[in-house]
Amino acid sequence: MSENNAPALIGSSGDSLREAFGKELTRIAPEYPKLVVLDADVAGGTGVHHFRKAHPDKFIQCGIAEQNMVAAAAGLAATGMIPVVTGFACFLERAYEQARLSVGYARRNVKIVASHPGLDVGPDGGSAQALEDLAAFRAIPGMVVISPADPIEQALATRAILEYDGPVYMRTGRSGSVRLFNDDHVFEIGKGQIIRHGLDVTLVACGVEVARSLKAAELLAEEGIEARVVNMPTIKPIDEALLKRCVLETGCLVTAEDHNIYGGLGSAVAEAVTKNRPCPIEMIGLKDSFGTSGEPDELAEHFQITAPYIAEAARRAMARKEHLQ
Amino acid sequence: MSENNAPALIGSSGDSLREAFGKELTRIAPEYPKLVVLDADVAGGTGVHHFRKAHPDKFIQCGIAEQNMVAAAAGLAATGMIPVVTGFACFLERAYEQARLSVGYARRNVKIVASHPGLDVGPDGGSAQALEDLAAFRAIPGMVVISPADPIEQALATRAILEYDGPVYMRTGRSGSVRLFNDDHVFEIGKGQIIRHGLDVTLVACGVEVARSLKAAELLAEEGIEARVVNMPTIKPIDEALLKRCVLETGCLVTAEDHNIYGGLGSAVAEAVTKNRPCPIEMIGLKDSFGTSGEPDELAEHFQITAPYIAEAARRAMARKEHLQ
Amino acid sequence: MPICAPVKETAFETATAHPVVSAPDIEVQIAEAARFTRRHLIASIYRATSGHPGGALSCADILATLFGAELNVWPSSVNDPQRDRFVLSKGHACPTLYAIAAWHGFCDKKESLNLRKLGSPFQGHPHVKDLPWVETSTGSLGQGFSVAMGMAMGLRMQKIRARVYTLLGDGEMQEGSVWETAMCSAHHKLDNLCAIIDYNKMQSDALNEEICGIAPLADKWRAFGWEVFEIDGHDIPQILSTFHRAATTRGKPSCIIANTIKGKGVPYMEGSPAWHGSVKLSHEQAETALQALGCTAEEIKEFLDV
Amino acid sequence: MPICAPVKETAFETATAHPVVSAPDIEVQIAEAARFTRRHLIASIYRATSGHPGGALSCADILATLFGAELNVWPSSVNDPQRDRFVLSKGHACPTLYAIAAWHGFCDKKESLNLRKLGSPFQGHPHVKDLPWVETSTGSLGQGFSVAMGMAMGLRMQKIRARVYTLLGDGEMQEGSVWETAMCSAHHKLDNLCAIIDYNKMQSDALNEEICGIAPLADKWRAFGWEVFEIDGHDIPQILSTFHRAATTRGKPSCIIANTIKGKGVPYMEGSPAWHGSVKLSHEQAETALQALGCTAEEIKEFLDV
Ligand SMILES: Cc1ncc(C[n+]2csc(CCOP(=O)(O)OP(=O)(O)O)c2C)c(N)n1
Ligand SMILES: Cc1ncc(C[n+]2csc(CCOP(=O)(O)OP(=O)(O)O)c2C)c(N)n1
Ligand SMILES: [Mg+2]
Ligand SMILES: [Mg+2]
Repeated sequence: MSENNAPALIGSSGDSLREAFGKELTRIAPEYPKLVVLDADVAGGTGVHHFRKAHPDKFIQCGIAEQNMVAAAAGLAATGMIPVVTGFACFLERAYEQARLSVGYARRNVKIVASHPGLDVGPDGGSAQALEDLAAFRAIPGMVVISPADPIEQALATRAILEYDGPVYMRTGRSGSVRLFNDDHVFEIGKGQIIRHGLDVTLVACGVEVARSLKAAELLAEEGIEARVVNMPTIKPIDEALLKRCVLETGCLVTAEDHNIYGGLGSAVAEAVTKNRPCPIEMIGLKDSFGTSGEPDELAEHFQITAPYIAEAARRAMARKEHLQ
Repeated sequence: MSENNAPALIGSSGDSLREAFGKELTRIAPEYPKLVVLDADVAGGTGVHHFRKAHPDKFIQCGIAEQNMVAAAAGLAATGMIPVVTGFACFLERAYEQARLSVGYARRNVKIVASHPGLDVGPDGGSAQALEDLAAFRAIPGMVVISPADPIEQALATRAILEYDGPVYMRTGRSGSVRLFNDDHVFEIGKGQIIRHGLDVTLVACGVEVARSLKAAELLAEEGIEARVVNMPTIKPIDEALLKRCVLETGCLVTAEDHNIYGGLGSAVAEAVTKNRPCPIEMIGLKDSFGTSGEPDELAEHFQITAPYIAEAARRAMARKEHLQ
Repeated sequence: MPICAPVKETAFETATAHPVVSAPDIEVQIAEAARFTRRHLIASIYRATSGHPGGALSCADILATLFGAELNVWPSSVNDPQRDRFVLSKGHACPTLYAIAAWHGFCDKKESLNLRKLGSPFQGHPHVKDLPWVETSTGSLGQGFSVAMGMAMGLRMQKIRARVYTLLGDGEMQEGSVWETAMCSAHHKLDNLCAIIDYNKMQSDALNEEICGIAPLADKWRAFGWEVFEIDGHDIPQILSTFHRAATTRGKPSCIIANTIKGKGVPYMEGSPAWHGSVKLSHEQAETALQALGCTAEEIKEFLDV
Repeated sequence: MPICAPVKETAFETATAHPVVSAPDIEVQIAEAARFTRRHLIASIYRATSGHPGGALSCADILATLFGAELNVWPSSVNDPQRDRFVLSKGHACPTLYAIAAWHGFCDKKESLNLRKLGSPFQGHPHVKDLPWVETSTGSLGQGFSVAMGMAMGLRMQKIRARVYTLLGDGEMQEGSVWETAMCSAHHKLDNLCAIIDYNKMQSDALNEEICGIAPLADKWRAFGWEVFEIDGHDIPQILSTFHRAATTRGKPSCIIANTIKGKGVPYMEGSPAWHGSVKLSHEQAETALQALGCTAEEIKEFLDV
């Protein structure tokens, strides 16, 4: 029975962000002879099992030891390699101080790629749901922080971080994801894009919240509200110019992220906005609470980060804008 | 020679925040029979050598193993003890994930008290200067984050965190600090205070930046600018009501902290302000850079977080306010 | 579902006392509890459509013995400061913990099948919230062990003679914080602390020795100052007697290296890392597993009908 | 200041080659370098008005031997991919590194006295920025070792035969990540990696055995799969020959446990944890120390006049 009774791995659907990452990394690897991938016994979950299979000699198994893995990556980078450190977002936080000192402070060309971010890990429960990773890594000086929205963008970002010389933290995701972009999509570190036009309010989102923001914009459109949607895959450095323009043109913002409302995309946007032209912002994210077990979509509903809540936040933001005028 | 040739420990001046913390903790310990202090071989630097001397049976030496120390504190709390985990801010980041899961997620009554925050550690250099701790700990759901401004406030906060039931991260400091408050000073978790009146701009600060903001207000007063100064010792939960009032009354803010401008006090203020009544904010802090060796005051000057820079930021904030009107 | 009375529902006993049942009796009872535990965890993982069956099965006999004869904790005493503590450091094996807890009446047998669902307290990894008999939240390898050490210190400081037991995985040995805790516990002579290693030779992706060899494991623990016992983790009498020897060890903490088989009890899972997790069991797979675990057709229906 | 020509200013040699000097000669040269190193670090710590003299002095002979005879790296080859790497994992001992680097011409002798000052590249803990011969930034114990392991892997992957050396403190052994690295390096059979433990029996606050005992240290490293050498860390011929034995060990990484004396060379500091750091040396203390290290009055004046 053992042969044809192979277990079905959860969430290994072809359209997840981790699959897009793992496959693209594997595909472009020959172009980057110094590329090396590090894993801490979770390769089956991060998408890099594809890489291991294709490029076993460029794959380093570190065991369940994230601290050593991240600092070792800094050492590999010091010898000229381009290490991509992979793991689940919550467990990579185990190596926070290594990311700070050996990677960030020494400014090593290390890419930290985290799957299972936010509520994405679902049934595994609150312990495994990393809702503070964007905040923590954003605070490390010089660290670029990225959270793509769909498989196409994830693949583009995968190449972009290899092209970029410096420390990067990038989220992927395990759940099946909505495809948003076409093959002509462009990803550039530090640049956001308006993916739906509108002048009443801007919804700024990253990761899984981009699709939900688009849905929210549709809900709002039914009421005659024209919501602009901005895809903001780079949380740091944040695209200040684009935000400035959105504030000028729409007068209020909603931020949406699969993350604590403290410290992540919402904060980055609030910092940029108050630094330039201030405006009302409503933030969608987990309200300083940990997660719990459940399917990602159920959880999104439970923690109120789905389209209806984004739409409601947009209405609040617009009301506040009126009030100011 | 060995006897009278004892080394002079650096920065053990009686007016440092760590001394205030260590001495107050030692003094009030008899009132808290469940209190226990944990150290990772840096007791001489955190102020808890006082505690160890007075209450050796309530002092646990964990060795240079911050991860184990922080999670062990969660275990101690689970048995009803009130553990106070002490260390240098940068090294406590080694236990970030333990603080997240075993302390934060399990909601254990653990107090993490970090000395040597920000540029405070001076000559030890950039590796030891924790400029991301407020951001990282603020992102942990339910974690209270405190950074007192003077020895009196530090002592009050020391009692307050023991009275509070839940996880807390609190900064102290090793450098000699300016005394700002009298014995009748009040500290309440979650509350800021106006410590200088003014209606042109509000300077919101925590830690060592409070004294510098007061100095900045004096500089501004010379030009006829009336800057309000708010002491904001609790970064989380931030005093939204007070901020709201200041925005209403002064129309623009400057935040000042010995921390990266991303994720700390400035972000907490920007989040609150954009959520309520938005206004221009200028942020004083390290501009996403690591520190370097030097005396704390020299470094503050070098990284532009001293009074003249705060004053200059206030002028910019005021100009932006005018511009908006 | 086999309805068997829990072994202990009696009054609270002292930390060192053991249930006053004759040895063969208790062994039979533990074996029965272990059988229930395996069936229950297969059912809950099947119903959850995800979970870690391999490492849950390997520790069923250990947990059954611990709860059946060693821990002085009962549903009525979950808040008693004098109780022994158990920390599941390898938190992903929580279906085993939930099952043995259900067996002993800490929670409802049926409700605890409601694994990994929104609103259920039976999360995919143990969480203290809403489950008073879960001593700490785990899921990130290594941390539970450190927390357990803190508990052992806290009990000793409060002069409580209870013991602290914790179960770790062998892959978990690769986490550095485990060795911090090992070193610190030995230094503090925490003889009220007992770490059990579920030595099933496998971790998430492959064999330990393929991922990152941990052998010679006993030498490591001895070099870190622990009293070490090496046993067959499926031999209940041996587990029982080793717990006793560990409990009477003075001046140092005890480490029980329990040699086990990942997937133990479900032949098609045994010895294959593929069943580590997060796997989804088909109805047929769950059925085959329950058959192998001796369930009747009716019991299988009761377990698997959602 | 004693002006002595650096031992090596010669052309680049292969990874395995050693300087072609007769043994006694090189031992004399290393001893001289070590003497210079101790004087220089006392002077720089005095001038900085803070620093960690105890653990800097204990490793002077080890670093002098490493740079004098083992590492194939010269000022002209700091960017050569083929060079050996040295990582000071116990970063607080950097005055020793700066001193031996100055001795060998990697940096200016006088400039490198400008320790811990704003604008100086000679920070209180080693930083890669502006010092090309510092291989990684350290200061947080444990990390340097992991980085060194990564370097050893990177070199092997690129088929570079250079070796990686790293110096750790004994207190540093308490950091869990050290054992992660130990386990992983052995698993990957990194025989191009050599860890040297500065076993001075003391850490920041007190003796290791008071803080958190690390004995039996050799047993621990052996149980983690390393080849272990136990030596006198102040005996230059022994250090030399052990480096040679380590370099010829195949199939596993080497650990050299170097028994040392904290504060070695300055009698009033020897054997007292009080001089760990961050301490401020008075002029008199610095003078006494330099006298003990054999400086003439003139040399003392040159070192201490700021
Ligand atoms: C710090 C950390 N890193 C990674 C994981 C992901 N993970 C969950 S279980 C597992 C394998 C554990 O192997 P082992 O300890 O041998 O457990 P068992 O075989 O008993 O299931 C891994 C890598 C984790 N839970 N924690
Ligand atoms: C992770 C971490 N925790 C704490 C410290 C603070 N610290 C600096 S040196 C030191 C003692 C180190 O002792 P040891 O490794 O024995 O060094 P040596 O005796 O050689 O100076 C400590 C605790 C640190 N540098 N890193
Ligand atoms: Mg295992
Ligand atoms: Mg030492």
